[in-house]
Amino acid sequence: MPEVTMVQGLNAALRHCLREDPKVLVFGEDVGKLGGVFRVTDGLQAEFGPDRVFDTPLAESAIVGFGVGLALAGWRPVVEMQFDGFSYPALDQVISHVAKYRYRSRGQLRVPMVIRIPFGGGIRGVEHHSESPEVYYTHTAGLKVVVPSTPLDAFQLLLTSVREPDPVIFLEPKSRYWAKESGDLVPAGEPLGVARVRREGTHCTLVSWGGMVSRCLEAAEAAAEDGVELEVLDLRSLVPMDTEALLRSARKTGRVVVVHEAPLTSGFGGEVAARVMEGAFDHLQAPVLRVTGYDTPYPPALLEDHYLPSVDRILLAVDRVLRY
Amino acid sequence: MPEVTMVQGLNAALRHCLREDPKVLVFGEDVGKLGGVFRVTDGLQAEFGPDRVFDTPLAESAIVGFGVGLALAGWRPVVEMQFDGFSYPALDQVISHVAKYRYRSRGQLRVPMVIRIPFGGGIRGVEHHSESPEVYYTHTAGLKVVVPSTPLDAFQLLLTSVREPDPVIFLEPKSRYWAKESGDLVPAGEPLGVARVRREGTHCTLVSWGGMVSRCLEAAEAAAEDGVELEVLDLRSLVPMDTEALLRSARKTGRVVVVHEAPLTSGFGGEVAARVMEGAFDHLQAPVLRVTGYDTPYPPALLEDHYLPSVDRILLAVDRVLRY
Amino acid sequence: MGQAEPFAVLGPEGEVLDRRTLEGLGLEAGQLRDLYRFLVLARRADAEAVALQRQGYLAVYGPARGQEAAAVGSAYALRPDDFVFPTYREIGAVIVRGVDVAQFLMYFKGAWHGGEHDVLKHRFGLVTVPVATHIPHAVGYAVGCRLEGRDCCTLAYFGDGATSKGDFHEGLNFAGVFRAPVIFFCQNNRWAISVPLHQQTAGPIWRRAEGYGFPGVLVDGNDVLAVYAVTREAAARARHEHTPTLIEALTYRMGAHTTADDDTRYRPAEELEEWARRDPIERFRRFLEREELADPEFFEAAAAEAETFVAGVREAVIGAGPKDVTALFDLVFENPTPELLAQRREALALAEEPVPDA
Amino acid sequence: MGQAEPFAVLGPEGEVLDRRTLEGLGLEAGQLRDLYRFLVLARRADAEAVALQRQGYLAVYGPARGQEAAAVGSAYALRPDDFVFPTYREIGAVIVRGVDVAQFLMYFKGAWHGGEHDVLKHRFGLVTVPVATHIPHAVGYAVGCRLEGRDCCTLAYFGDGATSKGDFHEGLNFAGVFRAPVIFFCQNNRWAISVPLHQQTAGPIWRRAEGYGFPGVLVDGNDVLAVYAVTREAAARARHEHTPTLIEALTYRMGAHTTADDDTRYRPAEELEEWARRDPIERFRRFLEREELADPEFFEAAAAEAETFVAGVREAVIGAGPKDVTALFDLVFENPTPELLAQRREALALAEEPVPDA
Ligand SMILES: Cc1ncc(C[n+]2csc(CCOP(=O)(O)OP(=O)(O)O)c2C)c(N)n1
Ligand SMILES: Cc1ncc(C[n+]2csc(CCOP(=O)(O)OP(=O)(O)O)c2C)c(N)n1
Ligand SMILES: [Mg+2]
Ligand SMILES: [Mg+2]
Repeated sequence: MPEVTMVQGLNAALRHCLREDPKVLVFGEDVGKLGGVFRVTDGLQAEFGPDRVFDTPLAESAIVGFGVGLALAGWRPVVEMQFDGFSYPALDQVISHVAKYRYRSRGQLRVPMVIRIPFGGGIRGVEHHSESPEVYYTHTAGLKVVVPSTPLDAFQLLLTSVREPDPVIFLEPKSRYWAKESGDLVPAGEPLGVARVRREGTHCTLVSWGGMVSRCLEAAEAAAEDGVELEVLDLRSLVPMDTEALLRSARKTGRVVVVHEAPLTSGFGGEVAARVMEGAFDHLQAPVLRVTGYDTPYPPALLEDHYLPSVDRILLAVDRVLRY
Repeated sequence: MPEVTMVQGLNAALRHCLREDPKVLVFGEDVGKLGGVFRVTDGLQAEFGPDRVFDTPLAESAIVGFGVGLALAGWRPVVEMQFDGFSYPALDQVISHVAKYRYRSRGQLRVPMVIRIPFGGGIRGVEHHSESPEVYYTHTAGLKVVVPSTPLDAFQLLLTSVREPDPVIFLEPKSRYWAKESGDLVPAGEPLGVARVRREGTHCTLVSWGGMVSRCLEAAEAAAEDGVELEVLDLRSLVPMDTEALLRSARKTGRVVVVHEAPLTSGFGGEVAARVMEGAFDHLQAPVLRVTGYDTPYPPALLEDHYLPSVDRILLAVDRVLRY
Repeated sequence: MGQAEPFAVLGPEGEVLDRRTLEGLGLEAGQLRDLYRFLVLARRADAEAVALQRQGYLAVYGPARGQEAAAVGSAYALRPDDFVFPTYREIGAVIVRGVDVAQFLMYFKGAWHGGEHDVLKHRFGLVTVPVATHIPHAVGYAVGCRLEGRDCCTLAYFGDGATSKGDFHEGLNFAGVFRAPVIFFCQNNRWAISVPLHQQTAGPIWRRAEGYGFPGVLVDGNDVLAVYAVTREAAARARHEHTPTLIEALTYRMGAHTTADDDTRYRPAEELEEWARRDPIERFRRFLEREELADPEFFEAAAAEAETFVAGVREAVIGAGPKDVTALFDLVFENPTPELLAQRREALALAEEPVPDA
Repeated sequence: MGQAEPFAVLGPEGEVLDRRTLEGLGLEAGQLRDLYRFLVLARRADAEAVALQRQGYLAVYGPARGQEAAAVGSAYALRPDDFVFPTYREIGAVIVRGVDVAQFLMYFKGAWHGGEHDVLKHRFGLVTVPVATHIPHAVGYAVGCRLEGRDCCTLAYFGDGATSKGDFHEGLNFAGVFRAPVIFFCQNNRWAISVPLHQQTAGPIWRRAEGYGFPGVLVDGNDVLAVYAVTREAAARARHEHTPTLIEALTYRMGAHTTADDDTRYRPAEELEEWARRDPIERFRRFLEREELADPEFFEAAAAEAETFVAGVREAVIGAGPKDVTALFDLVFENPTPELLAQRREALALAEEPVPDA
């Protein structure tokens, strides 16, 4: 089986969507001739022409707002925010319009738009290039929020997201852009809202998404050497969230640690913890713990290893819940 | 003792700050001659002149960005976002600059700015006038987030917020703007991050802030008739949060229900639930439940009573934790 | 590129300034009378909305009195297959587009966001309140139509205050770059709530178009024929040349910002008096009289028609109730999430209503 | 309001176009030679930064080659008590302001956000990457100075791409309304990463100033004297009349967008060749030679000075290490929250460092 990177998986998904649906448009800053700063849109303008794949002026609010207008006119915009840290100027359009249009028009109008955002740290990025903004979106009712962690998932989930009739925020973990996976890029009709157990275990569940899933797997690997079997659950989509799978694992292991890059306070880990408590309280042997970025701005690259959840920090939390 | 409304309390605080510190500036849309659409800045321009209290063009991003510049030049801007729903255009400036400036400049520069935002529903507002955006701020490291629930608290906490050397998001619950309280508007040096028990109880703790505190008190009143004693904790500031007070109450009652207007998913209730679990797990007799707005856009005024946590919904949750 | 004096067809007394311009409009007598009817309907419906608010049937309303010519003249220049993105102060355009006024007013009743009118039938968008946010939508919509090879155009209304917003600028710049068949119609009514024009901006609004590479036009917004003329030209440019136009229509907000506003706190009475003398309907009425295009019976009939019209609006507004609680949940997503479905069940149980299928 | 041809003092071969203009600048021979020294230092330091990145000592760097005259000429026109808000591509201004270059480069090393230079001493702000967001800051800062009665001005640098952003527009509009003593200095280097100017905007940038009620100026950005001249005028207008100015300096980005960019994917080689012939330093050198303001020894000395200079920069950049882990926590708030203090304890325990007091 061929090996693909996440960038290739995403590129293949976009190509597939542009082919299967003439209404799909891909645009954003530098996505045309350059093929995107991460090359996710590489070759698409050459294949589909500048009417369907094009560069925009440097203005994120208008990129999304223009996309809303195109969607209202029957198109399916797939737009790129160049980096997490530059997605914020579009928040007003996302919160006030993308998320609300179907509702406020009583279903007369739809905005089946995908907003792709390379996100997260761990790539030695300079300031504003390593942010984890998922909560701004998960808390905005009316949006779906999808976060793949592997190349094949990136392919399948982006495909589904573009086909989805509702707006989707699609968060691409930059630290996994060049990770490889073996498999064929064949559309499988993967639904949103299905978590995946990446590793089975019995002592404690690690819950994560995006770039931190592989970190959890590393931690599980390390723990296994000490005879501790960690289950690793990859949420894959935060809205909808596969609460059933989460609770199944929590009930099985009785111990849960959530891991994410974003700051602790009001991070999505709080939502996970609350749902575990609501649905599996009687099975919990210990409180759900959160291993996350600290409540500080994302630090300079030279210090990011102190900020991002490390294998050590994860194992420390596991240790705490196991000894509880 | 005189009775004051929250609007009067806020107005008095601003007046006090403008008097005590010549560096304080108050600006935003319609805050000058009109005195603000809620009259919070009534009479300030007349007293302090148009150099210190002034209207701006209609542009929230620039209001905050201009404020950042003034702060860097040594001023203390207190800016108003006219409504919750119109605070989103400023999110980029808030997230990328207000929250980060001290950090990124290694303390060379500070942005001791207060951003006042009338927030929340229950006033039969039309669309975009009833939003509860607190999580966008609590999750943004580098900000403090303050939410008074009574007129005297509004006075004291706004005073502290303006004096604070760090940036503060000050959320004013519109539904309590005209609520009255007896007391003197005398500066008391109230610190941030101190919760207050609004009613003592033993069976279960209701945790809330802003407009929902009075709803919780109503619920407690109703429960008391059935012999159920609810403790009502008003957080008053979400960042910093008075985790000690929260845990104290949780340990005492063993049962916690969090109540807020914002949507459930990723609402601040998740943070409260997670902290209670982390700090008082062994005392919990039941899972922490959340009674919140639904995961929908804020509804039209005629339906808002179905959306906002009602006394019935709160009591239902209390019932569930008591019977657990 | 337009002129520093606003373009006008009629003088202050309704006199024809330049007969060739008038004739160039190609409007027949019946159409001219229709314009008058629309102006009167707009004013009367506006007054009725204010009354309905005072009587508690609407939560709030933003009166458009004084601005009728700007809204009516511009909307009248469009084709049915053109698309309009409104704000909240264009009841004249609502009427010209044939939108059900009571349904439009459902926004102000708090019955449903954006109004309850049929957006696609009338090609008249939702009430948009976050100022200027719909400007990029109009640009995207216009480009969407162009990509489909349709020759329709898109018009966005907004106020003078909106020109201060980033979305105004970003939208206009996109329009220039993507050759959007779009008309940016600014109703400069000299106030944004309590902020007067000179505190809103230090420069001329219409002149900004040049910086985006397309024409800007200054027009007397209280002259319905002038507004019609410049909008029709802009529409032709949009359709045939894919060239956007920025129109600045000088008009005046005669009412308060909304029924919740007290404009006496900030607005000099003299200014109101001055603009009362420039009433757009009065001016157009004089024109019709001078030109003998309408007789007293016509004017009476127009007034009577307006009364009948608003009686229907009134009844429909008063009669309208809230939507079903299910709407809260069923309109969010096309594919609802399990989380939301669970919340729906909980809410409906509380509302003690039978739970219909989602 | 300026002119359609960019203002220039020197011709392409360094010839003086108009001697009166040159004399009007009031620059003495020593100052003219200083300008040359700064140009050379800027270019050499820029090349060194690229080399440091290639060798792994910087994470990334955005080369300013070709744009030296724009940055140096403008910065040279300011007073020490003026304040500069940079982006990331103004190493020429960094040098003129006396900012420690190695400390400035700490942004690109990922050592600390914004750079580690002394902001207040040099009145040179932090590296700002979110495009155009610093423009409203500059306006607020300028008004802050005006309110204090100081006669200093504030200058914000930004690129052609930045003019598409809402913050550019909102900032300029505020500047007009609040009479900010500010200079908006646009380095139009014809590219925003891979997006060429004509896809960025369909209109002339400098002309937009009129729409905000203040002057706009188009200047040859590769003519250091012309840039100096227009900036000095703008500074005087800011100081004495509280009038903002928008300067559009036409220049060209000779390097890739950053060291991470591959400009061969999108940029025609001919364009590069064409602009190589318009090199700003070469042009100014010819001027000095023609006018006999400098001899070969001077040019050699300037080159040697630059070598010594960058050797110091190089050493400092390579030697610089990360900040202490405590910085992660101690720089967030002046009054840290209990939550953060708890996290600090946890992190320091993990880092196995002794925990100093917060
Ligand atoms: C982004 C945003 N900020 C603030 C408001 C509150 N607000 C509603 S209308 C208005 C003034 C709008 O002025 P203008 O654009 O001139 O339109 P007009 O009301 O005069 O028709 C303001 C500030 C809003 N709706 N949206
Ligand atoms: C708001 C924002 N969006 C996107 C980016 C990514 N980005 C960095 S520089 C750049 C191009 C800037 O072009 P221009 O303003 O012309 O400045 P130049 O780089 O040419 O000096 C882009 C798109 C950013 N930094 N900020
Ligand atoms: Mg107006
Ligand atoms: Mg550029």
